[in-house]
Amino acid sequence: MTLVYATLGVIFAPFAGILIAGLDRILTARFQSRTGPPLLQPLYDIGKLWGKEPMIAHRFQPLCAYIYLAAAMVSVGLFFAQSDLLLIFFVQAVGAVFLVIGAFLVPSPFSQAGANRELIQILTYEPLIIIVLAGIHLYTGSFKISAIYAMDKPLLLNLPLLFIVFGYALTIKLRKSPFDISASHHAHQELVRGVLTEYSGRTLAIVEIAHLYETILILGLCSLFWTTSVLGMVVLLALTYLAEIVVDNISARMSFRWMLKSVWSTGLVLSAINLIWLYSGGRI
Amino acid sequence: MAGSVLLIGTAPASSAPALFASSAFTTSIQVADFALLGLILFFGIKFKNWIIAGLSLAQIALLAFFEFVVLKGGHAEPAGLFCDNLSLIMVLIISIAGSLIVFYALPYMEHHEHHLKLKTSRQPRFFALLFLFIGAMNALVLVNDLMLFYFCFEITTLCSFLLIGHDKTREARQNALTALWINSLGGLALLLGIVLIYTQLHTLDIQVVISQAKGLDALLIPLGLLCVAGFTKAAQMPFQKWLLGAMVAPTPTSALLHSSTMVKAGVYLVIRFAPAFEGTPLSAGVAVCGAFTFLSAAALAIGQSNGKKVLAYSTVSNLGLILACAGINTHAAITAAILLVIFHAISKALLFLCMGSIEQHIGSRDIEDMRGLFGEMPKTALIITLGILTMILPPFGMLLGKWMAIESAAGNLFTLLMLAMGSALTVVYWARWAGILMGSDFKGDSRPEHLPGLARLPLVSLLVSAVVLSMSAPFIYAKMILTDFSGTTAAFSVSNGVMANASGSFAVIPLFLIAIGVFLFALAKSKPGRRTRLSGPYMSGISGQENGTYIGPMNKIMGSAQSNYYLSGFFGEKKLSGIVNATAGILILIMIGASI
Amino acid sequence: MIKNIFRNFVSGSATRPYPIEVRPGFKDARGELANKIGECTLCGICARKCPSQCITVSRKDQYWEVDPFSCVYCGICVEACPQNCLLHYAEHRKPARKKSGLLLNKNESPKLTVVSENR
Amino acid sequence: MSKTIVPFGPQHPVLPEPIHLSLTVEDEIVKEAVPAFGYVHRGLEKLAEKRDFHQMIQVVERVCGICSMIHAMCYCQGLETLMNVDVPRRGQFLRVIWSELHRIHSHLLWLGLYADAFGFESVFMQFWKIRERIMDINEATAGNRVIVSVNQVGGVRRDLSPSKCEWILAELAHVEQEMKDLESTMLNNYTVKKRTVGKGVLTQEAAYELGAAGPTLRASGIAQDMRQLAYEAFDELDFAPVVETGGDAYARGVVRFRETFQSIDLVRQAIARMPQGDTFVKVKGKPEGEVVQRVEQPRGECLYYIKANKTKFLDRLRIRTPTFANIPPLAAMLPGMELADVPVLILSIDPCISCTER
Amino acid sequence: MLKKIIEHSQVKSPWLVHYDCGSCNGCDIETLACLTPLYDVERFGVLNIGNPKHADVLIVTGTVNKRNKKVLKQIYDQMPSPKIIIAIGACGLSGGIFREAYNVVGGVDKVIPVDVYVPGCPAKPEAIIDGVVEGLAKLKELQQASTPDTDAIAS
Repeated sequence: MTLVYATLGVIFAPFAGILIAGLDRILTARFQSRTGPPLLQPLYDIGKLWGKEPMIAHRFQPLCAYIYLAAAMVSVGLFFAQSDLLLIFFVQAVGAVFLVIGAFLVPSPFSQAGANRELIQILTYEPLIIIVLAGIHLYTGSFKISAIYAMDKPLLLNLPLLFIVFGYALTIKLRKSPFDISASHHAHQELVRGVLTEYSGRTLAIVEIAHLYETILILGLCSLFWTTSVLGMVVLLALTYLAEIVVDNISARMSFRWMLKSVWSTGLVLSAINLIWLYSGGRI
Repeated sequence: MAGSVLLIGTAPASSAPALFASSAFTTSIQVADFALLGLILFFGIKFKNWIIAGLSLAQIALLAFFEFVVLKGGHAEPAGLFCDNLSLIMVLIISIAGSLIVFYALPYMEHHEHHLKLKTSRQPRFFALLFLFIGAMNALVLVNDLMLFYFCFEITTLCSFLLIGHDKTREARQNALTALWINSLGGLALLLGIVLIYTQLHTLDIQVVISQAKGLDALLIPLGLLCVAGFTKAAQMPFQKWLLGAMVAPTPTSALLHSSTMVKAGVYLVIRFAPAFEGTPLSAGVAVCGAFTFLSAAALAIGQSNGKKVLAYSTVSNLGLILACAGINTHAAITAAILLVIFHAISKALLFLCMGSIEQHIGSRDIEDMRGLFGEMPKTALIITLGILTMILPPFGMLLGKWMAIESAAGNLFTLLMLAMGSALTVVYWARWAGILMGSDFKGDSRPEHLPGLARLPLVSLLVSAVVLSMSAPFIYAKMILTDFSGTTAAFSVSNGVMANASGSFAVIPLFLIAIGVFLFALAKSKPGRRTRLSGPYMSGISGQENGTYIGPMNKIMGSAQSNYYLSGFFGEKKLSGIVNATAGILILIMIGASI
Repeated sequence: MIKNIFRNFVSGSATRPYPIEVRPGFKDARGELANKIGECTLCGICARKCPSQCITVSRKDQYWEVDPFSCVYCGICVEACPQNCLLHYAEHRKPARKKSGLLLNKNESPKLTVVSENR
Repeated sequence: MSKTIVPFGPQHPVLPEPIHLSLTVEDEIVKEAVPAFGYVHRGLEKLAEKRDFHQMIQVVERVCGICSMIHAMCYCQGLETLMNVDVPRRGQFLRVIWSELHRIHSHLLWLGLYADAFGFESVFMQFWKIRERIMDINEATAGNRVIVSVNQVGGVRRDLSPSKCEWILAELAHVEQEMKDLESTMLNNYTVKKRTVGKGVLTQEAAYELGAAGPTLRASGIAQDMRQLAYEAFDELDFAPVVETGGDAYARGVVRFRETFQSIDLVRQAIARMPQGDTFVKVKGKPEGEVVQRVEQPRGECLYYIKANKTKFLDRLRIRTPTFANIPPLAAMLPGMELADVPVLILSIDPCISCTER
Repeated sequence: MLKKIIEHSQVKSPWLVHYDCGSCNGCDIETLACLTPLYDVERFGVLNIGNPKHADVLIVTGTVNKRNKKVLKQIYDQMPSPKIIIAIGACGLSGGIFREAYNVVGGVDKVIPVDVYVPGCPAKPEAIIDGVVEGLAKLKELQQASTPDTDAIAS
């Protein structure tokens, strides 16, 4: 049964991702009083990239891209199979690492600097996510997703601060301002496309698809905070994503030093408060 | 090596051969102890290092007090050998990794001495010391008698000292002395602990001590001292200095002593005695200290561009992780610790050996000089990259261990925070290294490289064993680790390659199958087709003919240098070391204090 | 900024749906250049005044030719024309896939010509 | 040991124009910045030998599209002094109106690009949306959105009907309102301040010694503005230069932001006080002699040197533009900054490379 | 099927790279203006991607001079096909008013093949949008002609 769920998830995740991304772009445009692209624009972009003339900057770059995609798919599959959260996260980390390695392969200062920044972003969000997962473990007594679904109260009530901390990771993962540091969607950035600069054509398409999977995964993790009712889950996701878009539109891009300092300090403090509260037996 | 393999199955076995019983043997050991300490004292005086002299004198005095006052010239009943799976695993590691490294050392030392232009070869001394060390190490993990343990402990210290100083350069001598004094400090702590234990329990039998120590708060102090000894051996913060210095030694030394085996002696000591202080404040203290080392060493590694130093720091960091597991001290945690010991030993030995070959080939230890190494020496670059990946990525063993560690640390706030941040830092310094290793000019073609078979063989076999062992981790657990926890409920249930427990599951074998499949698929797909265009890097539209160059101001051809971020502002050695050492020292004091 | 973006959101997009519906050009905007060749006396003042030197007039062959791809739409010629037969349409000239000059002959229908780059 | 050399430009998304900077960075801290030029040079000063001095107006208009009107105005002023022509009063006022409109659209454009340089896309969109009103004014009054080409020796080629003036005032009211909506973002937003305050500080002395010009200079606390020379109709308009003391990127942003309001006000004054009458006088003869003419561009002081020899072709035309003066300050402010700040700092002097290289 | 999708999306998502090769900024700011709310070419899926390796449409403004023609050539080479080149403004088409200046090589088509010429000085945003639409139309015709390239890709 879980296998069926997993396969279904893996098959439909990218399409959901496309819709979300398209909606994102339309909403962003509306917030900037523009009309914006059609809803399926991300699909068109990927299809177009797929059809480009194959052009590579290093022999192993496609390899890295494929592994990135595979890792993202496996992690999504594991997620829908309601597996171990830590395991899911570690598998996803494989992809992130290979994306970075692929960018490191090419002797171009832009992609190298982008790769370094991407590493620092990983460095920024990874502890936060692990801590959030640990908080979930603390509350449910297990790292299994199924255990979360077994709870009768939504996690959000008991892990509000951890949800905010998770928001940081979400923003970084979605490459939104103020954290679109390693590669921004619209490349008006000092590193042209940062970590993506040297990926091109079909390789880039693969990276984009993998990014869709990661979006779905990270939103899925976000959905775990309200598992008691479908409506609540949808509302939570919608509000969270809307908040992401708004934040993206009301803030400038920051420097990675600021990101490391501020996110770690605030994130760790917030999560520590919430965890201590849980340790002291606080429950709603 | 073969003998050690034979030992499998006999475990757990406790034996007291007649030889051990004979008073002559014990006496000779006592004499040898004094001789050893005398030798250390001699070195201390010879190199005018009064710390060493003082420490060794203190040990001699303490030993004399123990032998002639406490034991009144007689000696405790001998305990002989004890071999359970833990010892067995250690023995296997020592023998297999050890012998592979020795193989590697043969061509390496040739080249090394050729490089140093030595008149007379000093290899005999070198290999003699290596074998002496391997023997002592095997004994150390097998003996069941605290005094014998102490004896082997000191021998390893001495071997390490002599091997670090092998090249007789000024720097080598300095670092060797540092190593010696820090380790003698550990020896002193160990001896003191032993004496106190004996005064409490009137036995030197390790198993008896462990079994009786439960609930005896008075024993926490000596156990704490033992842990401190373990920390010094395992170069935990703030004792990490000597291990970093030890990197001047020829690479086989670093691989054998300072990454895969000797430093594990300290870890072994703590894991061995872990049941004795289960659930005590001391245990928590060990966990926090270990986790802190894991975090801080990883942070310091980010600031390093010297490859061997990165390896050293990561060794310290991983040992910290293992000790943290030992401190968390649940069955799952101990399992994690043992698995980590295995996989870390293998991967790290592999990395050190690759590092050695690279250093001899390109004549530099700096990571930045390894940029595009794939073009220089493709095979080695590939091997070391894979080795790095075994360190940080699932489904390999290290990450399995980390997973267990975090799962079992989830009940333990500060340890958890530090483990979380530490693992993230680890990913950073490994990933960027792997990245620039494989990077090369975009054609990716590479000159054929020549490496003597004896040097290649260990690399390949270590890599293979790293992968295979990671794959068979569940069975290792079921067959070799679980049996030690006989009588209690298993920490993990193993079913068709998935290790699972109440709080989670890690699908080792399935993930491996997926990973292999994916890798082959990706390899096939990513083969550049005939229509594939190779394009140079994007250089704002002004890149030159040469890959990675551009036409700069005044139409000058400029090489666009790239380099990693070392963030000396955050992770610089100067910036961090002071704070880190101070904090670690305080933590250790708290740990001891908590056990009073 | 929040206020701002939400105001944008409710007030709808300000985009001009250009290709679908075309906004009429402003009166006397300097769009495409044209010549009522019937009234033209081929005096050649425009050719002399043109800063971009993109007009050629030949009394002999009775034609007036402009290279719209190097015309800078400054309007000097229009103002200088004594017959007021030169004029700017308000709309811009449409893009093309080929460069071609516009040759207006007194007694033939207008035709496109290949313009030489450097006259 | 960790040295990275980044070839920044000529083709680079954050650079509006092709300039090259070889940046030597360590952990993204800029250690050295070596600029390189020549990607825009066309050599149009020498074109004065092939185009007569009337046609040269259209050429100098295209020195820089953003401040084309002011270039042409400066050139025409120079010729008028040489041929001692007096521009009718109305013509002078019209020149002021169009030049200030140009200043507004240039500053709005800059504010947008500046916001984009620190990755604030929505603000970029807002400013450019506002700017379109000015572009419409240009097109409706002068016939072209960017290169209005209204100047001629002896006056202006177009006139403003009263109804047009009304409409302009109405549009400007909108512009002012929409600018005010963005004021809090540009001046007080936390992220914006983090990215601009204290970046690329230029002390008053440094600004003076390095010869900065225009807003870059005024942001360092030196009240110097060519409009104080009261050319054209500025003698009748009350005007005082906008000065900030911060000397950093933030201060430069504030100066330009406030100057936009000032220009709106100047246009209002000019429309209010504009007399009736001709807009130009016919000029006869050829220029002779040499003259140096200075006006204030959106980017600062622009200087024209014209040497004529009583033929229809000028002897020598030399243009010295504000960006040329602002490059040394830029090179001085880059080292020590983060790589992420480089676009902000480059933008903060509002470079106009096509002016600089001509 | 896949071929259909790819060909459809090729005309639905043109990503721009804009190179100012010595123009007077007039056409540049008009090109940028196309991205802004009042014209918003993102309606057609256009993004200003800034990186030739990702771009499908190269928009060139301004005269080519002796130094930047190398740059222009290289950007063109780094773009993977299928690609559309759009030259904008009198300068980009023929050198415009600067044709006779000593450092001006001439129009863009002196260096790289140009698919669409957008006249104007500067070209209005409407004209530039027309140019992009024209370019996409040309791309579509190429697809009808069905070069072996697209075939091989789709397979």
